[in-house]
Amino acid sequence: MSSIPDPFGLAAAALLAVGFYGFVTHRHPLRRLLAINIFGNGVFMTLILVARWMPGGPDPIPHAMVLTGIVIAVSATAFGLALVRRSMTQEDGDRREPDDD
Amino acid sequence: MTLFDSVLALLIAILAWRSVTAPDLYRGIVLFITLGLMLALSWARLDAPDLALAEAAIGAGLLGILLLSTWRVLQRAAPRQGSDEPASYAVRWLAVVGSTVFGGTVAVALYGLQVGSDRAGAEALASLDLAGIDQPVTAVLLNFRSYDTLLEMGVLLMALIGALLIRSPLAYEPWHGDTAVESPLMSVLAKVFTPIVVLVGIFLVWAGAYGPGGAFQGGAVLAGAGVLLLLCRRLYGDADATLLLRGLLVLGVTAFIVIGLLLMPWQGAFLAYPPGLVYVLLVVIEFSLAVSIALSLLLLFTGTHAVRAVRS
Amino acid sequence: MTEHLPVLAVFLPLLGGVLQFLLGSRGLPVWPLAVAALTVGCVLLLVGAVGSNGSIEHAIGGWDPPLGIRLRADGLAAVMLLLTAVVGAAVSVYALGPHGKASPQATHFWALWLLLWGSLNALFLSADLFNIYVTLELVTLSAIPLVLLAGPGKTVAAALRYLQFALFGSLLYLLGVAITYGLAGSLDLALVGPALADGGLAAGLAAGCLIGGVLVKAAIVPCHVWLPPAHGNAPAAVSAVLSALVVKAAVYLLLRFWTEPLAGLSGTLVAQLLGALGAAAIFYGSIQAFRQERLKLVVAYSTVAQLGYMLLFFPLAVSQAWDGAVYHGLAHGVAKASLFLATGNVIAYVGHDRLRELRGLDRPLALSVFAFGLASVSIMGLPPSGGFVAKWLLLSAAVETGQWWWAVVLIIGGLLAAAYIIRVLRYAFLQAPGPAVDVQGPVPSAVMAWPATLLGLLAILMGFTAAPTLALLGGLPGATS
Amino acid sequence: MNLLLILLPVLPAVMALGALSGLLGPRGTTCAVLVTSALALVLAGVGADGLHLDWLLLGTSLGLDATGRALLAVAALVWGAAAISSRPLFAGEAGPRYSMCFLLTLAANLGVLIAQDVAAFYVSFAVMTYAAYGLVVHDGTDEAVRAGRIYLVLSVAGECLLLSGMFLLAAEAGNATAAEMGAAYAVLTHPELVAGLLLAGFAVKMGILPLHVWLPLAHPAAPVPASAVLSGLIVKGGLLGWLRFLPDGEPALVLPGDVLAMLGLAGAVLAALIGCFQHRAKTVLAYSTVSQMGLLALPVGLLVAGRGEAALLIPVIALFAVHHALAKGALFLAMDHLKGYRPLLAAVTVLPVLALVGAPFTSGLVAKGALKSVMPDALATLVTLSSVTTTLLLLRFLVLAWPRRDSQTVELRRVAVAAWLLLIAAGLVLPWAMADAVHRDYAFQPGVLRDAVWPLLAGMIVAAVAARAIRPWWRFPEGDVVAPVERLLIRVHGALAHVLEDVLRAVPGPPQRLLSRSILSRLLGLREPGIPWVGLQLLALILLLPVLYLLAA
Amino acid sequence: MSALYEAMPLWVLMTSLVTAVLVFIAGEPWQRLRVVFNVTGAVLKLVLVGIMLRGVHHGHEFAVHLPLLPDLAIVLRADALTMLFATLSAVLWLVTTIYALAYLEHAPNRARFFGFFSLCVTATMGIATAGNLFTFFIFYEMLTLATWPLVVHRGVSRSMTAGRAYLQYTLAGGAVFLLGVVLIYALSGSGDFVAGGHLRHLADDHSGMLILIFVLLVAGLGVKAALVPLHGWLPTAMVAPAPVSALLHAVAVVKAGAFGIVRVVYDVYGVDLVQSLGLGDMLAVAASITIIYGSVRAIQQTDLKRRLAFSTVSQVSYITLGIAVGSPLATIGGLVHLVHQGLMKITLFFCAGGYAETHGIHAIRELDGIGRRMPWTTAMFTLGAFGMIGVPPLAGFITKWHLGLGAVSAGQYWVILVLLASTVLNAVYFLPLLHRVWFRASRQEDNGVGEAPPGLLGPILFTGVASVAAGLFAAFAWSPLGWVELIVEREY
Repeated sequence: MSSIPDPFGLAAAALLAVGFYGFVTHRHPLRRLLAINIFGNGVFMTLILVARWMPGGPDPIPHAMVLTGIVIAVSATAFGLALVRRSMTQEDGDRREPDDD
Repeated sequence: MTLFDSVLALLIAILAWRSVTAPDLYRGIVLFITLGLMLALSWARLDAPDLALAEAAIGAGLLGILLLSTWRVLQRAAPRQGSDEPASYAVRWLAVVGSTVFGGTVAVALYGLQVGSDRAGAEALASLDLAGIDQPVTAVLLNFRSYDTLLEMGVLLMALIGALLIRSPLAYEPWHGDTAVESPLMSVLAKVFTPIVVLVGIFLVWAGAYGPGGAFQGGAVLAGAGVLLLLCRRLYGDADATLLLRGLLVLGVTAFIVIGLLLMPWQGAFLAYPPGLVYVLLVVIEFSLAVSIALSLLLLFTGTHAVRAVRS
Repeated sequence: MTEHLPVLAVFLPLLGGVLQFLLGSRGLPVWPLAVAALTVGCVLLLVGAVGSNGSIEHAIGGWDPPLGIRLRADGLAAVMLLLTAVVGAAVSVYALGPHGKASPQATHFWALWLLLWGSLNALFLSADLFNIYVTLELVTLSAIPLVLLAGPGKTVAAALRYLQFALFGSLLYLLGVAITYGLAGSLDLALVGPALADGGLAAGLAAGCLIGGVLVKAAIVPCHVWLPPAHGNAPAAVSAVLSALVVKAAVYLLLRFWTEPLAGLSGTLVAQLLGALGAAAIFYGSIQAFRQERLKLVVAYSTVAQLGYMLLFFPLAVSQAWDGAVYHGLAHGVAKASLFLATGNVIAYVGHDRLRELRGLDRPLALSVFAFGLASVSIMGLPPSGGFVAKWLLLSAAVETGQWWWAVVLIIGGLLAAAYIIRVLRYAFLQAPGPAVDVQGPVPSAVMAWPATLLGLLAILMGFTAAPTLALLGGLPGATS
Repeated sequence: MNLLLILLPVLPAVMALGALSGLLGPRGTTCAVLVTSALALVLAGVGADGLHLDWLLLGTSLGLDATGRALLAVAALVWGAAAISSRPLFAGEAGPRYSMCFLLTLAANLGVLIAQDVAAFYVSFAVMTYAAYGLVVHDGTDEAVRAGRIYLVLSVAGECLLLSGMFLLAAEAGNATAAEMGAAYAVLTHPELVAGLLLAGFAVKMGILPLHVWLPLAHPAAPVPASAVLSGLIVKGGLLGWLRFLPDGEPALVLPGDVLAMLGLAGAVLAALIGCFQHRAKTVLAYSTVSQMGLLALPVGLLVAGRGEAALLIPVIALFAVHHALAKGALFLAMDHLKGYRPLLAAVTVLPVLALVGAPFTSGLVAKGALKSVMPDALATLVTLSSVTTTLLLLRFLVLAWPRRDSQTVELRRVAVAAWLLLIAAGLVLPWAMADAVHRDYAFQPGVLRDAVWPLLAGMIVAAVAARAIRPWWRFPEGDVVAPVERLLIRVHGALAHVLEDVLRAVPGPPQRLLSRSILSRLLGLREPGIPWVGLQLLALILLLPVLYLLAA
Repeated sequence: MSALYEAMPLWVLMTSLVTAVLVFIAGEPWQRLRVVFNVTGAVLKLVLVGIMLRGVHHGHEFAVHLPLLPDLAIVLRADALTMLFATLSAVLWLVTTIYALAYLEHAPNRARFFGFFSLCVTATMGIATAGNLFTFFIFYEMLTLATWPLVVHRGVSRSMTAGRAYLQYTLAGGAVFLLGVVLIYALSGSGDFVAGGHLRHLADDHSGMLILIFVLLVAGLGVKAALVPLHGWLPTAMVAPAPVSALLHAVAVVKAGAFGIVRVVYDVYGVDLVQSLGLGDMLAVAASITIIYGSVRAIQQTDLKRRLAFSTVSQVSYITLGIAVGSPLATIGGLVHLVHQGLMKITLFFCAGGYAETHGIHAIRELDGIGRRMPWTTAMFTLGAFGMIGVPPLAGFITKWHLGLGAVSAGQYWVILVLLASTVLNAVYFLPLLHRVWFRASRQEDNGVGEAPPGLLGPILFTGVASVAAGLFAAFAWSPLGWVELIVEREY
């Protein structure tokens, strides 16, 4: 642990704050997904900092957690993007009507 | 060091802010990708090269391309829908205040953490020799907390099924019409670059046992190769998946579970490996995972049940 | 053998689902049903073992916490597993109706449903904070595609909203996990408690993030906005599972966290806040349910309301409240599943679920209406039913702790529930004038009608099975009894 | 034999059901009444011991005391004659209803005669009251309906008085029998109150002065045979109530007794005077009943007040009651036969008139004489004086009832006439037969004979003078004070109903719905919040949670 | 064998529950089968109740325990008080079933009707046999639910409104009652019905709480017992078919409320405690207000069933009044009215149904001269009406008699005034009616239709005669009065 505060801590906090802000203020689903991902990055940054602050080397467990987290976030985001594509390309009208399948 | 770090941290914050507040969605995406790269850089600085790799490959790279492609689809379908109407003034100000307080609280809490050494991580480092793999992160992923990894593969599979259900493909059918204007660069990219990327991917998977890398990073890079081929129109999305393809998709998770279950009666615990076989088993699992990850990510990108090579 | 049961309970359905995906429409419906049957059998064995031997633990990979991950089947997990098995069995049978024949949709349904089942079991059995995050994501990401099965056209907006909230909630939760790990250096539920207890601001923030994330997933007011469109538009079988089990899983986590990792924190004020949220959920959800014009939305908002009851445990926090909250979860699960399945039959028969246009359904849909009525009794908290026993316990707890205002909430909540339920019954089943329904669909087959009915009967029967169930549950953790 | 007692009410009651369904028919009804009458006569002649039936009602005691026996015989005769006269009424569309009411009234009337305990007596009394309503309003004219209404109002009022009296009585004394009354009153905390309530309650039926107003309306409104039983027998129910449920002077209840005596005397005179100004023969007869019952109340008042010996008073009272019942029954029945111009029959009618006045050698002589014999002299004189008014009244009756030449001839039913004549004959003979030797002797004392003759003559003179003096006769409304009171009540009721309605309207009744969608929709423009607001709330929540944790710590 | 015998209350409950299930299963098409089920069930229940009656008469108390939670059990018990209500219900169930079969001969949805009807009786039996407050509450709410479909059976909007009012009142009442029950359990740890009550030891320290709980309990029960101002549902609920009204007013619903009040006063609090807390007077005043108010409102009604409904509001409170006064005689009066009011009111409603079904008569002014066409029905109606007024020798008189005596012996003379006022008011709204039916000329053309069909007339005659018999043979040991005297003897 360094004596001066780690600047990345602030970066993590900033990512979280910005992510939260984006989630709250945006209406466009794609942008909201972006904000969520930024928030997620803040969480990952936090985990990495926690890992780094462990005396005796970076803690592998948070790293593993981040890795898992990234994959989950990406899969979910990819799924979300597919949803966005579908929801924004289909005509407004047929949202109420039963789909063809 | 601290100066560089500070600048990097500041840059990350600014990029994040700009990405969120960018008036234009496209610019927001680009800034997000840049942010991803900066994050990868910073994580490398924070002794997390595996994660830096993963972020660069998956978080920035693959996701970035996906975002951009989606943006393009949206632009083409309904250009005006892409424009963003922001929330009301009051909401924004309240959100600014709230988020700032929230960020501040997190920062204070973070800096207040007293991280000692009596931790699970320390124990993991100490038990590395029992894990059969030297690389601590891979050891955690594939052995100590292999259960998480296993379930995570399930998440990937479900996201894929979900994306398939929506039937909103990004790359479907060979792109007729466009093929005529195929640039020579593409052909070079496809022919020369792809094998290299594939090799890198395989190496990364293999390297996972010793250094930075592993199934995820490797798988992502392999998927990247696939995406490259897609973009170069050497591959296209297809509606009908063969049994083989589906088999490969579920290979990772199935192998993981089956091995775990088969060994359980002998080892007394799920996902416990006999000391002699541990390395072999882990490598098998890692490669099957990588295959599944690569395919899954690729199909998540296309949004189709299968990909096929273009027959010339 | 017994210590392997938790693993089997998770991986039988999980593997079954994966293989279902692999096999495609081959093997329908024998394979998924066989898997479902095996799973139920396995869960029953497990529950039996827990009942006789107390909680069962399984350290995955042989690694004990804090290094590894532990599966743990204690009383609470056992009853939730049991609920999942019961509802799951009923839903599996019911799904033979709409999804019994080979089709791509059926393949997806069964694959996702088995995966979801496995995920839920994994969630209930997990004793590790980060593993819970993964299972939460598993549950969410299998649930959302299930919603889409009703046809992407009408569900995509709901699914997107659901996904956004779920994703954000999970990340919030993950932030809490990160801070907790920073504080405690461990992820095991049982081990992080002491560190959190004297963690100051960081612990408070961690707890806040954990609770907040789970609240989003649990669709507690004000974070409920994603639930009604998702549950109200999904196929009947899916709605049943979502309402009965998926959101319940999130509330389960709240109970879990409160009694284990967060037990050391001084949470009296937070408890009151959570109670207030619960009350708000009860009132708001009920009133919204009362205003809806579509049957399924009524039932969906009813879920919003009913989840609130479980939150009343926090301010009351005595043994009876614990029993009551958990039992409420169980009773609501069974009853709500029955309601959704019955509603599904109505929609299958009539072709829509616009309340005002329903009438005279009690003859063609006798069984389903019967089921709806029985389940309603439990939802309204009227005797003799599981819902009533739960309400009784909660009321007793409120009175015992002298917090009469929660008793008032319970009472009024019951009345509001009656208001919206009766409105449905009135429109759908008893209203005489006007033409009978233009028959648009076939009368639901026995396969679709009986699961709803049996669940409805069970909801009533649960009024009499409280003693053994609560014995299995085993009392409030940490309470001196 | 004793069990036959119970047949007296049961037989006609059961027959009433048959009558209602029309199974019985007019002939059957008549037969039923006659059979019952015969049975009653036999029982009256033979006598019967007390009968206690534990299982009936609240434990019923039946029995025939001397008064009961005497009245039972009379009742048998009057009912029998009335039934024969009623034969045409039993037929026709409304016949079944009339038959039922007739039989029920009979049953209840006989029940009153034989009931010895509070509950059973009250049962019979009440049934009698309500069944008689059917007789009163039988004609269905407006007048009859009004009479019936007023009858009911006063009856219900009387029932209330009775009921409260009986509550007070029975609460402390249990379901006492007549024989135990003295002892029962001895233990009461408020014996005078109880006595007052009971006296007043029965007084309604008796038509004692302020409560008599229904009687001149109701008795004339009923069909002739019904009037006969109403005036002749039903009113006696009240008398029996008095005798059975008030102590016979032991303990003495001075205040209620005296009040009753005074009212009785006043009624005897006043009712007769008012009756003189009536224009219908039946109404005049009804006033006569009021007057005579006033006379009868006098000894009862004395008895209750302890101003006379029970052993002396009671037989006298019974005698007078028998006499009045027969005479009044005959007079009312006469109304049927006087419709055509038949001077012979009219002449026969004079016999019961004379009897009522108390002319020498009539039953009235012995009855009134006996009455005077047991009273203080002053009162006896007053009674004698009342004979003047009685004479006036009955002269008025004769004037009104005397057949005119031009009146249409109605065919006579021989049987009915025969029965009527029999009744008159019985009226002449029976009181003499029943009277004690003492009274018979007393009746022939010269003073008594003189006292019997001069009021008669005085009355006739006054009548002659008055007939000259005031013509046309001044009208006095039937039921005297009832008309203004009725008007007043109607007005008060109108006002009260208005007030009541206003009050009920002002006080909102309980809402029919506690919660409605309209209330809710007023409460709620509830729209689901959008994600921004939800997000903000979530943010606030997450910030709040650590604060709360820290605050609590 | 003895265990089977001991579990008698359960079997009694089961007869109608099983009937309900079978009827539901048989459904609409199997009409004959349903009738067989119904009648068999009703007769069987009557037989079982008879056996139980014998047992209880000989001093045996049946009890069945079904543990539900560690410290909570469903207790079914049969004491003398139980049998009073149970016998009434069993007898009237059979009668009403026969009546309803005839009444609904051509109506739709009969399976639903009879199914819920049987459920309703099950709930009533449950209420009668409940051995503690918890069990009582269970059946009390079950009754609410089972009755609702009957109230709205016609399905027209008026029924729906009535049904809503019914539910709103009863469910709200149930909720308040539940609160009271929970408080009792929290305070004393037990809600068992014990003769003489079991809360006396709490009187010193918790009198305020006890009063509050009592108010809650009585308010909850008062909704069903139609205590003013909680009676709003009852008059509107008369739109239901006649057998339902009969059941609601005479047996099941209002009686459940009144019976509950009896249980609370006698077996939870105990008379002494109620009196010493001053609750008896409060209850008596509430009952008195109800009696007067109900009668006044009845006068204003122009619809026959509505008038009868307000009459019920008034009459049921006699029961409450009787137990509130608190002397043994008044108790007898109150309890016996449970049966008497049932017999008389069911007669009246049966008759009203007979008029409606045979001649389509609903309004009072249409009743003119009906007595000539339907002499038997009208005779029974007359009996019922006179009974309500309290004219001897009908059942109502026996009630009033004991109430009056009880009031005097308790020194509460004002109660007599209430009784008298009620008598007068009853007379005011019934006597003109009787005049109308017997003495007015009919307005309708004579269409050749006369008396009600035998299926309707039979039950009418039965209940009418029974209400006379209950009064006439009151002193008989097995009469309602005799039984009630037995109860009170055991109670005091």
